[in-house]
This record gives sequence, structure tokens and C-alpha cells, in this order.
Amino acid sequence: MELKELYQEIILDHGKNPRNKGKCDGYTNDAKAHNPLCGDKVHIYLKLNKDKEIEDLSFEGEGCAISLASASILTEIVKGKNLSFLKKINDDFLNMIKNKTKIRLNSLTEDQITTITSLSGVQEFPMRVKCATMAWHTCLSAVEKK
Amino acid sequence: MELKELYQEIILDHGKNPRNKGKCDGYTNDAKAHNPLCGDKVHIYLKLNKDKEIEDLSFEGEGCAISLASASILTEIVKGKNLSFLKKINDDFLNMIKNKTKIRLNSLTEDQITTITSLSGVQEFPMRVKCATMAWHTCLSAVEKK
Amino acid sequence: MNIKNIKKEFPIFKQKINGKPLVYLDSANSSQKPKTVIDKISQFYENEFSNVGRSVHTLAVKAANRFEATRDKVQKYLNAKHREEIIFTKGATEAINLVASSFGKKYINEGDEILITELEHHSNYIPWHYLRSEKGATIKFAPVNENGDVEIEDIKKLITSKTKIIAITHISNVTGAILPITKIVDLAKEKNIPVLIDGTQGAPHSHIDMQKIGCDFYAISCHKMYGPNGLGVLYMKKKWVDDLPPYQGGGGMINEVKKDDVTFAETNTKFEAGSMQTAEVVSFSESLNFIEKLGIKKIASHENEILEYGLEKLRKNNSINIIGDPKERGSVLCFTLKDIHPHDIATILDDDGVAIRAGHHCCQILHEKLGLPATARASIGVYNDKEDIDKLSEAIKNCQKIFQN
Amino acid sequence: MNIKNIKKEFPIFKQKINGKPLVYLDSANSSQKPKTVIDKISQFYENEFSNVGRSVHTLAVKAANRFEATRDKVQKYLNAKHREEIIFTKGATEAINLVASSFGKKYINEGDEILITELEHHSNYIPWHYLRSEKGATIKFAPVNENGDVEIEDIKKLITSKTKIIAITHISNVTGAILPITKIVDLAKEKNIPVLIDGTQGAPHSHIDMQKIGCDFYAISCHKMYGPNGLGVLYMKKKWVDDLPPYQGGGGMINEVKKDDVTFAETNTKFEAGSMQTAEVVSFSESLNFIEKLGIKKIASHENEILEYGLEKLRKNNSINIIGDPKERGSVLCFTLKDIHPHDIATILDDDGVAIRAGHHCCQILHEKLGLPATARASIGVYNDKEDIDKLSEAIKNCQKIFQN
Ligand SMILES: Cc1ncc(COP(=O)(O)O)c(C=O)c1O
Ligand SMILES: Cc1ncc(COP(=O)(O)O)c(C=O)c1O
Repeated sequence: MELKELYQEIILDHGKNPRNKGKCDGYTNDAKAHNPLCGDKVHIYLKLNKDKEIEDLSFEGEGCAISLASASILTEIVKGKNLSFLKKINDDFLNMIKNKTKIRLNSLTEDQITTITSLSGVQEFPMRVKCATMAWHTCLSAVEKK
Repeated sequence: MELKELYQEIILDHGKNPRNKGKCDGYTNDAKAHNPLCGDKVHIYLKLNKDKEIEDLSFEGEGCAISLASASILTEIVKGKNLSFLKKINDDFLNMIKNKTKIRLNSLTEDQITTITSLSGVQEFPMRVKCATMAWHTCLSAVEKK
Repeated sequence: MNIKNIKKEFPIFKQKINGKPLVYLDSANSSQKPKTVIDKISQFYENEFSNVGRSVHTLAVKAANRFEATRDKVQKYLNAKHREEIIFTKGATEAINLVASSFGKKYINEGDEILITELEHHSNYIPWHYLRSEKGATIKFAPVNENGDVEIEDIKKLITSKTKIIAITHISNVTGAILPITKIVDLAKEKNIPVLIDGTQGAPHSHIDMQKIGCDFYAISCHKMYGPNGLGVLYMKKKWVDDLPPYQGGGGMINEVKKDDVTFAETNTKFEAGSMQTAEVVSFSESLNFIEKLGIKKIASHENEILEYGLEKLRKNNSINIIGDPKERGSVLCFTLKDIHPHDIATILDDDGVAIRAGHHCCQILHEKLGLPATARASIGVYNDKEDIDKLSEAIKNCQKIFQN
Repeated sequence: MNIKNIKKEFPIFKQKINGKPLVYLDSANSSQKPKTVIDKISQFYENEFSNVGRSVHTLAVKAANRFEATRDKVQKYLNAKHREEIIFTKGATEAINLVASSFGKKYINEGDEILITELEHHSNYIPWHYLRSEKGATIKFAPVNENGDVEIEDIKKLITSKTKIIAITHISNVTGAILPITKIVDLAKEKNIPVLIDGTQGAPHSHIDMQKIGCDFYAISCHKMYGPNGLGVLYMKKKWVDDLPPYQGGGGMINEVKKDDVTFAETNTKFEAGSMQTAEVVSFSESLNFIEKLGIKKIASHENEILEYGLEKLRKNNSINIIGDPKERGSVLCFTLKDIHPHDIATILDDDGVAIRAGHHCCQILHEKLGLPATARASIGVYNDKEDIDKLSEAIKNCQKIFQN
């Protein structure tokens, strides 16, 4: 049943208890986004060190379970990784949502792959795709800003 | 056949050889009208004396056979009459076009009634009604202007 | 026709949504269309189509007659004094833009005030915002109270000698509040201030009589009145039809066009530039036929019964927070659900065939005031029945179940 | 599908006009619609109707997908680079008003020049006239020559350092002249002047490729392209989509709305305020299907054959004066008849089932130049054949007979 695909337990959990919520200390980059159609908002904060590693990563946001879960999952997976990882996983993620491909990045644990793949149910709900992708686009623009 | 009703010989004759065309000498009143949809134009000139008699009456205009014939017939019938006659025949005429009534004014000759009634064929051609009535409306506004 | 089985008149209800019968509770967004309206569009295109007002051949005459006959019908329906007071637009949005632009051009200057309310749909705010930016005018917002109503006293307080126009909604598309428009118009008349009423939600659900309301402008979207999309009606009092400058420029609205100057048609046509939505206008007369056959008062009281039933039912669910408690409510029921975002509600309800809307409903200012970025909205049309409400209520419970896991 | 018996695809030809088969020669005014287009409208209303872009339920998603799929289809058809370059409007008239208003607001100031031609339809003059009156700009008219053409040399001469925009028709709806738009765009590009093309008559009759033409704006009326009425397309180059301020204000075109300020959507949606003509947009994709199945080049060459046949036939009648003799002519044939006014011609031809148009065709400036208050116009669509021309020619003779009596 498609609806169950969309509202999987992992998503409901991340939606209810989003990880890394708030403004992380000493953030170096940030970016905001907003979906005027539905009012969803997200603000990504990230602390980049000289080695292009994402030392810290957090978000503030208002929105549906999908958008909160997506932001939460993003931060959980990307925190501590470097920029090149962020770009790759971002590509992979957006590809999964758009083209129904699988997550290919091999530096992920199986658990992480399950978590991130839980968002793929959104494919069948075109009006909700933006909920799932907004945080990811925003994270990228936070990085590209500076 | 309706078309024959519209393009009766009287109308074709008045259309080709309109009576009282031009600007009459010493006119006291005039009024212009113009149908922006089709470009028809009419300009009525009339010379009113102290006794409220229409001593002279003429028109300038551009337009279809119906509009020229209508103006021509108007001038022919009204010239020399007084204002009260003009108003009555105007009412009668517009009533005929709008409500398919007969011309009732009893001071008209049978010939005049035939002539004026020749315009009644326009009833079946709603887009052409304005062609037939424009001169009459304009004549009235020329009189009411002063 | 009988309201009890009126769904039969609407082809849309034949289909299943996700295998379930369609429960359409999104009529405030757009209503569904009865078969007579849909058929009229195809019949017109198949047998009588021509552009209106431009040619004299038979098809053009037929089309023009039907088009103008609809104008007459709308005039009667609204009890407008003159047929020239009925202007066809693309929708309520264009109708309000037209007034703001034409009235604004002539009458709004720097420092002038435009009085609206916190309830307004963006369509009745942004066009005035344009005047604010361009002319340096000010917009004042009459507050919405805790119940979702706007009080006439609060409007009174905001009127000053600089108030040039009052623009208010008839029925809020969020709180459902029916505004005391007749009283507001009376108040404005005393001060000689024209009033525009955004009747987008009012017209489908109430008997509207321009002589009784007395407003200067009344904007309608036909697609919310069981009519075609892409069509609106602007009622404009004759004095303004004669007085205001035209809006868009193009064919059909001119008097004389020269290289150095242009003069415009004197009456309503000056506001109707370009080829019109002839098929939509013609078919809208069937929407009015539909409404008249049932009777707008019967429709309103039927809708009210369903609405009351819905309020009662939803109030029994402790997790539901119903938005607003206005003195009089018109066929709109906005709510939120504890810990579940409105978008999730809408998606999950849809799985049960229940179509509602979630979001800010083009009322960001109101939602900011409510402290809610979004709400869920069930809105009632003539075709809804108590069973629809039961299904809504069940679907909400399913939604809660999913989130409780 | 075969052009030879294409009339079968158009339900309108089933009926009789005054007992005679319909000879429809008024396509430049509005074209008739194939059954596929008409059926799409009813199917959509019956099975899928919902407002677009506002709700997340199944019907709304279907409607939004179809709506945006049509945008993609139009993008491809016009060979536009980006889907955001396609803006849906009420018609070509609204499209041009939109550009004049948005571009004018930002870029036209006192003393600036707008360059148009003497051939323009009122829709491509009045919107610029508004800027002239409001901003104190100047309008320059490139002259039409004896043949009904506009020469590129004459346009060149009129360009000055103050020329801010050039707005020209693709095909004249009176002389039928096909303007050298690509050359004009090239010329304008050298001087960095944006070009708007009124493609109302161009789009139905020629292969149009935005990359080849290179213009900044191209306006289309769908109802002249075998599509629904009440719908237009404005192609707007991305740089302008990003740069120009919005047009009408309302739902769907905003970013953030606050009491003291409003920000707008960044892309094409900022120009699409309020509920859209969803059924029309959706059905327009069937019009493009229709055109693509036949092939626009085949349509054009078929129409050209009929047109040439018509010119030849009518030239044999000494009383007929054909308006214009342009280098290239597109499916329009205007004429006058010795001593018979065009309105009388149109009424009399209609009696024979022949539908043409008479008047100034919304080109008063051109008619003033021609020294004719009105002309009669036969215009060709894909469904016309040589027999239609024969009937036109016969009907003209009947008309002459009536007046010779
Ligand atoms: C050359 C030209 N431009 C503009 C228009 C206006 O198109 P519409 O009335 O569909 O907006 C027309 C159609 O009448 C036309 O022929
Ligand atoms: C109160 C109100 N005003 C205006 C509008 C705008 O109507 P439309 O989008 O049909 O122009 C709506 C509909 O969304 C509305 O509910």
C-alpha cells in the first residue's frame, strides 16, 4: 500500500523526534528555504572546517512529517562527513526521488541506506516531492554560498 | 426570403442615391455618431427655426447600405416637420425595429409609411440593427444638444 | 432535481479515488460541475462557436446573442440595475485587479488609505499592495477577533478622511465568517466611501442582491459556483462603469483609434478587451440555471445542515482544533490535528478518497495571526451529505492511527 | 488524419447555415475546434477536474500534472529553452498587456520610444498607448507600404538611442503580410532592444521556433490555433521572467505575504495570478496534438494552396479590389467590392452559408491609411478547400446581383 510506503515508521519517528534540531554553535554557513504553496520552511546551519569537513550540521524548520524527517535524516547522515560526500549523497538522493534509482554511495552503512531509502515512497506523491527535497537543496546552497 | 426583406429596392435606392447628403446651409444643430465595432459614421445637420420647425436637415456619413438608406429616409421624412413630429416618428421607428410594431403616426402618407417600413427587415439581423438606428438616435441628440 | 441525490448530476462522482468513492470537500477551492454545464460547453463548441461581437455571420450572431443573454441572466441573478454593470473577467482575481488598477489610477494618491481586513485572500490584498508601492498609499487592516470574525466597530475605528475605498471579503475562506457586509456598506455610504466586496466565497453560498447589499463592486469566480473555470464576474455600479478608465487595452474596447490618441468605449465593453471566453460565459448560464432550479436558499440551508453536522462530529474528537467560531459560518471548516501537519492529513485523507485542502489558503496574514503556518480545510458544496462528513471523520481517525504507531 | 477530409474532425461542419453547408472563412477571427479538443474539455471536467497547484488530493494532482504537462508540450512546440518561459494568459491581448505593463513599469520612462508598425492590431497598440499616456513615452509607427508590407529599412530608420522596445505583428490580420521578424530581431539585437512579436496570426499558420526567431516575447491566442477560447500563451525569454515585476496580484504568485510587504514567486508563476483556466490549458494539448499530427508545414502549404487559388479566382472578378500584395501572404484575404459596403457583403454572403468578417478588424490606423473605413475579410484555416473558395466567389456574385437590381 503506497501510503504505508510514504509514512514508514522511520519517517514518522524522524518527523516526531527530529535529530539535530536548532542552531548549531559556531556555524559558518547557513541557508533558508520556503515553499510558498504550503508554507513549509527550513533553515540549515552548518559548521565547515578548513579541511572542508562538516563538523556540525543542524536545522530549524516548520512543516509536515516528510519535510521534517527529510531534514533530520539529512543531518544525521551528513554530519561529520566532508563536502565531497555531501555532494555525492545529495545527487544520489535527488536521483532516487526523481528517477527511482537506488542509493549507490558505498561509504554508507546498510542502516543508513535503509533510513535514506525510506524517503523514496514520496515518488508516488508528486505534490509531496518538494517536502522531501527542500532540505537537501537548501543544504547545498548553504555550502555554495561562501 | 429574409435577405430580400432587408435589401429591398427602396433601401438599395436610398443607399445608392442618398437624399439630403452634405452639410445644409445655416444649420443650427448637429450631432455625430460612430459605431466603433464596424466603423460606420454619421453626422446630422439641422436648421431649426423659432417655431421649432426643422427647416432643413441633412447628413454626412459613411457606412453600409442600411445605414445610408436609414439616414436618407430619415431626412426625407422629417425635413420640414416640427420637433414634436420628429420625436413621435423617432419613437415609432425605434419601436418598429425593436418590438416589431407598425408605424402608427397618422400624419404620414402611405408612400412614406412604405418607405420607412422598408427598414423593418433589419429585425431579423440583430447585428445590423445599429446600422438602421444610428442616424435616428443621432438626429434626436442633435436636437437635444441645444 | 432534488438535493438528496444531486450527486448524480455531477459526472465526477462516478469515479473512484484510490478504489473508494470520491468525498469531495474542496469546493471552496473550486466546485465540481454538473453535467448540464459541461455539456453546454461541448454543444456550444460543436454547433455554435464563433468569436463574439466581431462578425455579422450567423454563427457570430448566435454566439453574441447567447453571450449577451448570459449577461442579462447574471444581471437578473444579482439584481443589478443595469446590464452594463456586469463585466466578464478571467476570475475574481482579475476582477479585483481591474478595480484596484482602474479606481486606483484615478482616485488613489499618496497618503490615501485603503481599508481591508486581516481575513483577506491574497487576491484582495496584493492588488492594493501594488497601489501602496506605486502611489504611496497606505493599507489598513481591520483586525480579525478570536472567533474569526471582523467586527463592524473595528472597521468604523479605522475609517478616516483619507479612506478612499473599503475592500472586504463576503465570507472568509478560512474561518468561514460571514461578514456584516450590508452594515459595512451602510457605514461607508455615510462617509461616501466606495466598497468592494470579494464575493468569491459569498456568491456560491448565499442569496446576493446588489440592491440590498448596495456595494459598488462585487467580485465572483464562476468556477466556485458550479461553473466553468477561467471566468469571473465583476459587478460594478453604473456610476463607476461610466467614470473609471479602462483596464487592459485591445480589441473591442475602443471608440476611435488614431496614431496620436485613443478614445474608449463608453460602457462595460471598455473593461472587456480582446476575445472573450465565449464558451465559458455561455455555459455559465447553465450554472445559474442549476442554482436557480434548486434555489440558492435551499442550497445554503442544505450546506448549513451538513456544516453543522460536521462541526458537531469533529468537535467530539478531542485532538481536533476547529479554527474560528464566527457568529455566522459559511460552508468552510478549517481545522488542525494535534501533532499532525495539515499536509500529512490531506495526503492520508486522500488515500480514503476524501479530498480536502491543506495550506495557508492564500491567507498568510491570517495564518500568521493564528500562529499556524497551515491548516486543513474541509469545505462544503451542494453535493455533500452527512455520509461525506462521516467518512471525513473516519479518515481523520485513520490518520491519527498512522501517526500513533 | 488527412487534410483532404479534415472537415470531418470538426463537428461544426455538420450543421447547415440558412439551409446551406457552412463555408467558414473567418479563422483569423477564431478557428473552429476539432472534436478531440472539445471532448478533452468535457472529459477533464467529468473525470479529473480540480483547481491546479493548490491542493494535494488525487484530483488536484492529476489536474496539476496535466496542466504542467501542457506547459512542457508548449515549450517543446515553440522550442523554448525553459519551461518557465511559457506563461498562460487569457489570450494574446492579455499577453501583450502583461508585457507592456511589467516591462513598462521597470523600463519605460519619459521620452522613451516604443516602436510599432501601422499594421498593428489594437491589442498591440493600446497597451503601449497606456504607457505613452502614463509615462510620457512616444510611439513610433513603422509605415506600411503600398503592398501592405513593412520594410525592414523603414524600421531601421526609426530606431534611435531612445527605442526601448519593438513590438510587431508576425502576420498582419488585414494585408496578410508575413513580416521579416527574424531579420527585425537580428537588427534589434545589435542595438540591444528587446522585441515582442504579436504571433496571434503567425502561430496558427507557420512553424515557429523561439531559438530561430530569437525574440524576447511572443504572444499567442489559443482559440485561433484550433484550441479553446479564453486562453493565451506568452513566451517570455528567461532573462525577462527572472527580471520583470509581476502583473496581476493574487493567489499562487507570491513568495511571502506580510502586512507591510509582499515578495513574489521567482519564476513564471509570478505572472499567473489566481485560479487558472485549467480545462482550457489541458485541452490545448489536444490542439497541439492535432497540429502535430498533420504537421504545421503541411497545414501551411495546404492553406497557401487554397489562398493562392482564392487570390486567382477573386482577381478574375473586376469589381473586386484585393487589399495588399505582400511579398509573402499568410492565409488572410481582405477585399472590397465596388459600391457595396463590406457589412452588406458579409450579411449577404452569410445567406449563402459563407462566413466572413467585415469591419476594420481592430486595425483602425491601417484602415485610415488605406482610406477605407472597412474591408471584407476571408481567412483560411486547415479545413478550407477549393470548393469553399468557389462558393465564396459565387456568393460574391450573388451579392453583386442584389445590388445591381
Ligand atoms: C494580429 C492580432 N493580434 C492580436 C489579436 C488579439 O487576440 P485576442 O483577441 O485573442 O486576444 C488578434 C485577434 O483578433 C490579431 O489578429
Ligand atoms: C475569498 C477568496 N477571494 C478570492 C479568491 C480568488 O479567486 P480566483 O482564484 O478564482 O480568482 C478566492 C479563491 O481562491 C477566495 O477564496
